[in-house]
Amino acid sequence: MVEAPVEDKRITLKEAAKLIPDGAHLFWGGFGFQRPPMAFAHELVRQKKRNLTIYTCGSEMDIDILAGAYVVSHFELAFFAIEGIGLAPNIQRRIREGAVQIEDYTNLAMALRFLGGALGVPFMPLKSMLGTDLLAKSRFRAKKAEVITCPFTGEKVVLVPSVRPDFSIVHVSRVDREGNAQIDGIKGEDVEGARAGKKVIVLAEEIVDTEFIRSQPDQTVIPNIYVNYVVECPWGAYPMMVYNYYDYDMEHVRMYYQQCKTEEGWQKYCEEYITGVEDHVEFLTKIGMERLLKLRAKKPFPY
Amino acid sequence: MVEAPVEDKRITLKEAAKLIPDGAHLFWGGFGFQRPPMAFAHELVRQKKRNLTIYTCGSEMDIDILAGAYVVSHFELAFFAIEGIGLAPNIQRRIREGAVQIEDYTNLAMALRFLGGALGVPFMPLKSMLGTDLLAKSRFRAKKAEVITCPFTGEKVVLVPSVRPDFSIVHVSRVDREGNAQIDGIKGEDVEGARAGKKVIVLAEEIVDTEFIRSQPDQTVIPNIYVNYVVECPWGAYPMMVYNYYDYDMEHVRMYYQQCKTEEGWQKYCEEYITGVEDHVEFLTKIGMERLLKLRAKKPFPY
Amino acid sequence: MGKKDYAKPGEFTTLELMAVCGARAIKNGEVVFVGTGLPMIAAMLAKRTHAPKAKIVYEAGFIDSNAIDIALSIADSRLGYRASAAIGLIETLGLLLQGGHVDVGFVGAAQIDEYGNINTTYIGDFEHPTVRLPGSGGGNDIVSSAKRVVIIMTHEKRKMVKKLDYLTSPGHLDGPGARERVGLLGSGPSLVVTNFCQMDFDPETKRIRLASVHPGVTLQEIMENTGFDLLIPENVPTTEPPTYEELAILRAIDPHGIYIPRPEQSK
Amino acid sequence: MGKKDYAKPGEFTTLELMAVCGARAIKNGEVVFVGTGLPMIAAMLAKRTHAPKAKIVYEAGFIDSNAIDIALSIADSRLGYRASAAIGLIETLGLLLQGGHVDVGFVGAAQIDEYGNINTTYIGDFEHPTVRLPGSGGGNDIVSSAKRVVIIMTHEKRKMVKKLDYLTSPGHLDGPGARERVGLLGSGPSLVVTNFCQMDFDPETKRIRLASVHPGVTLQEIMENTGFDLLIPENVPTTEPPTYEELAILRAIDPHGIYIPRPEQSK
Repeated sequence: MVEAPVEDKRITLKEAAKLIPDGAHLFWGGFGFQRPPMAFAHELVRQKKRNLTIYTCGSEMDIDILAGAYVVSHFELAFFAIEGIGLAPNIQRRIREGAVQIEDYTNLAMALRFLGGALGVPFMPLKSMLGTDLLAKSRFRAKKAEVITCPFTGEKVVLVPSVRPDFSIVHVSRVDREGNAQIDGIKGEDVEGARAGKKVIVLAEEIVDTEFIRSQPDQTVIPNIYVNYVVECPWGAYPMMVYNYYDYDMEHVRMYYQQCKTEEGWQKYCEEYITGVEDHVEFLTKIGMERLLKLRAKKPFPY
Repeated sequence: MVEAPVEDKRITLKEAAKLIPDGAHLFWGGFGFQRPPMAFAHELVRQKKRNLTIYTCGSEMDIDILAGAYVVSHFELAFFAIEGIGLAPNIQRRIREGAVQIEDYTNLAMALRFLGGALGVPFMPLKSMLGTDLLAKSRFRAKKAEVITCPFTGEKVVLVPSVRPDFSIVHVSRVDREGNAQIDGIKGEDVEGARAGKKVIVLAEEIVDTEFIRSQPDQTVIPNIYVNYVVECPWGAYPMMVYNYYDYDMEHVRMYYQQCKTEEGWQKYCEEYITGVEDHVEFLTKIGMERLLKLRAKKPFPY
Repeated sequence: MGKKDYAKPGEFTTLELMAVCGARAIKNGEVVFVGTGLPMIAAMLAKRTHAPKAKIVYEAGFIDSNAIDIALSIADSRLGYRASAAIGLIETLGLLLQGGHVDVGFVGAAQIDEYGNINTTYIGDFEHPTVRLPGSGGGNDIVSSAKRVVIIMTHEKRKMVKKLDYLTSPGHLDGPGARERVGLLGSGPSLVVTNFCQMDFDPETKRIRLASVHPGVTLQEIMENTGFDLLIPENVPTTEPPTYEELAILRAIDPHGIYIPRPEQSK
Repeated sequence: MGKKDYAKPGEFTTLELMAVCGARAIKNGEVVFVGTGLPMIAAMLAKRTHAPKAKIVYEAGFIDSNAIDIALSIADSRLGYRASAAIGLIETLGLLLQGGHVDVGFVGAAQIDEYGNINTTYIGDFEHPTVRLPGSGGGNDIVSSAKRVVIIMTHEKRKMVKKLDYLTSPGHLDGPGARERVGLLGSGPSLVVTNFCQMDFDPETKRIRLASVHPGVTLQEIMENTGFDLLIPENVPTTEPPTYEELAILRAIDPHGIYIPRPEQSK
């Protein structure tokens, strides 16, 4: 009798970013300040990726960095800003330059587009967007949405096109090396988004033994069948937050926002914290142990 | 400053069944042998409910009892049997008599119909049923499904009508008195079904303190906002199973199956175990402590 | 001090009054859909005063939140503390909101028109916008499907406009029956709270109507800062000021003045 | 004993051979969608022999199951033991199966026709059926969307019919191109395993074709028990018997003979 071997899907952050070709379409995980794949964004910048399209609901500093470094040319999303502070400075500038284009949906529309892609159907029904410019105006999609009359009730329903990006990038709490992932706290749109991608890269705060996962299968949020690659990436969302792991570093975020108001400031930030460091560990080293240790979540609080 | 009071939604099993008027439409929870609302079925029989319509994916002895006692006249479902043993004996007989009618869908179609109802949209898209009699033939629904051409891809997609039953009946692992419910193991179609009902009755193996629920909010499968009534109902799925709580009693199930092959046998079973006992506790007493204690799940196994 | 002891002019700030107005729009037991900022403070205030059974939902997935610390992001872990559930966007925006369970949703606006239609996407022309705003987020979803909608915003002529630069979230569109015609589920905006006044909607025309004027504000001021024709009824009451109790709780909710600077800070 | 030491006639039962045929239809690393009964046993056997990396999915929500006890229900808690995940029907039938992740699905049938179309709903006329069978369950979903489908059933003339009483799950419908025309995602049935033989599908006509005959079974027997015109190629091999290793593992999987009675039980 053959004992089932544990498939090892682990690769490094550098290797993971190398998988993404220029021009690829990505689902981008995390929501607001929660679990953005920040370290992955940094590595895409370091590797000088170009012309990516990103699908997400609402993202912040992570996608502002990707726009600033000319990594992303197209977004389909519902929201971007540096919440609680102001507008996303780099995206603003890149839009003015014509380097970035945005196709606007609502958060629910985007989440359903991921669910539709994950379910293998070409659209999902929705009761938002009706009567607005979100329905009337499109930026680069040939057909952004379609209103139909329900064959059962006669009511108007919006159909939004499903998304199956080339890659889904999600940052989770923990994962085993086979790719079974757990997410503490809110899931945002990551459950659907992780299932929508043709290939899936899971980054995690920690890698746990597969026996730990299998002792509580109802805690698995993304099962291994969907996952192609696993990357251990502690503090991978810094300076944003990971539920039960660490809080955001608002001092750093405010510094970023202030500095990125000018192109020169952004270039300086990028050089200092992203392109000027070798890798994620060197970035964390630059931030400093004292700062990171202070941010750790304090039980029973998840922050 | 006012401390938020904990709303108490607890009622008894008898009170819960009394809420269901004759002719009501119910989502019926549980899947296969897992967590069927068996005790609730018994109480509906005791209270002589009539002409109910039940929506479910696949159910077993629980709905066979409801059909046997003439409680249910219409089913919309995908599957019924006494799994591993044979066809559901009472439903067979009631169909032949013309007392029960069934509208057939697939398991995925039914689960999506609940999701559609829960999402507030009148239909959901599906890639099953195409090319078959499930699409071509209907029993009592004016419009059972509709095939449309996708406006984005041109492919054929089936639309199935959403369901919003009068009540959703689900049996869960544990719940607090406000109605925040946790389900161990598989959820079947209960997550969607519980959200589809206009009113929701949650039966649970045990009632836990709301502080326990609130210490781990990511474990809540059905939040209180959806729930109208809570019923503490230990061993409520017996002789079927509840993950992490107890195993099925196949001896009892086989006895049921053998006995119900004849109408007389069913009447005898019904009298002995359902109408002839005062309530759920008397039913359990009749089954006997020794038998129940043996069925308890043995860690690390969930059965 | 009693429950109905009202604070006097000078004892509260305009933002404090706005938060109190927001809180009072929430009834006990209601399901409230809010974002961060003033709406979050308003909902927390309501829950600690007249509406302890209100359930606060945040779109990231936090349901029936009982946060004790102020959150900076809609997905902030702070909102998970003693919540009933922490799930995701399809749960909150789809199953709860579009599913018909949300009584009142709070949104902000960069521009509104006289029917309560909202712009949070572009300032300027769509092809060559002056400013690209954050976009809909869940705003369009909330305004589409919540049973009632409260808009909280600052009162400026360039924000209260005759014609929006971009219609992000549907108010009453072009008037009575329009929402039903296009197929929307919720009944749209019911209240607008600004730094000058509260406004509701005329049931017949669905146009914005002055409902109460904040203490110390003149009609003149309101009209000068409104870019569309505001319906003004004959008798417009003064907005009920905060009570001392409300103020005390409000200041305890946001002790560091993150969203509502303390009177001494705002000087 | 070696891996390829085949058992001799009389040393294995027909059900054991059928389970082995099912197991061999699974390749290492594949995602396998099965129900209880013979398919479950077949998948467990595959996982313990040539396909240790196969992932077994049960529609109730158990994913990558590693059960050690035989389950009687598709939702049986036994299937949760050391699974990767335990979720629900939309996960398994929707996200995994319809989403395109399932390589091979196993189903049973009360009737099939020469294109592999399946009936599991009614025997007799739709208006006045003789027997009401369990219905589709997830069967139609599996046969609609799995990349390959294996049908396991007993070989009887009344079950291998020219015309189904009811078409529950779509085989190749009326022939080449039909599945694509109606919009189905999966490529339909690829193998039928019975107590007499294995059958596959002619790539040109999509009709059922004899692929191998079980040891000791005659062509005559098969033809007499088939109600439609079975394609019979010139050279039909004998089905490879179970190896001693396969038999030993099979008997360890179902030690009490719940689904596969032991040779001594079946006498």
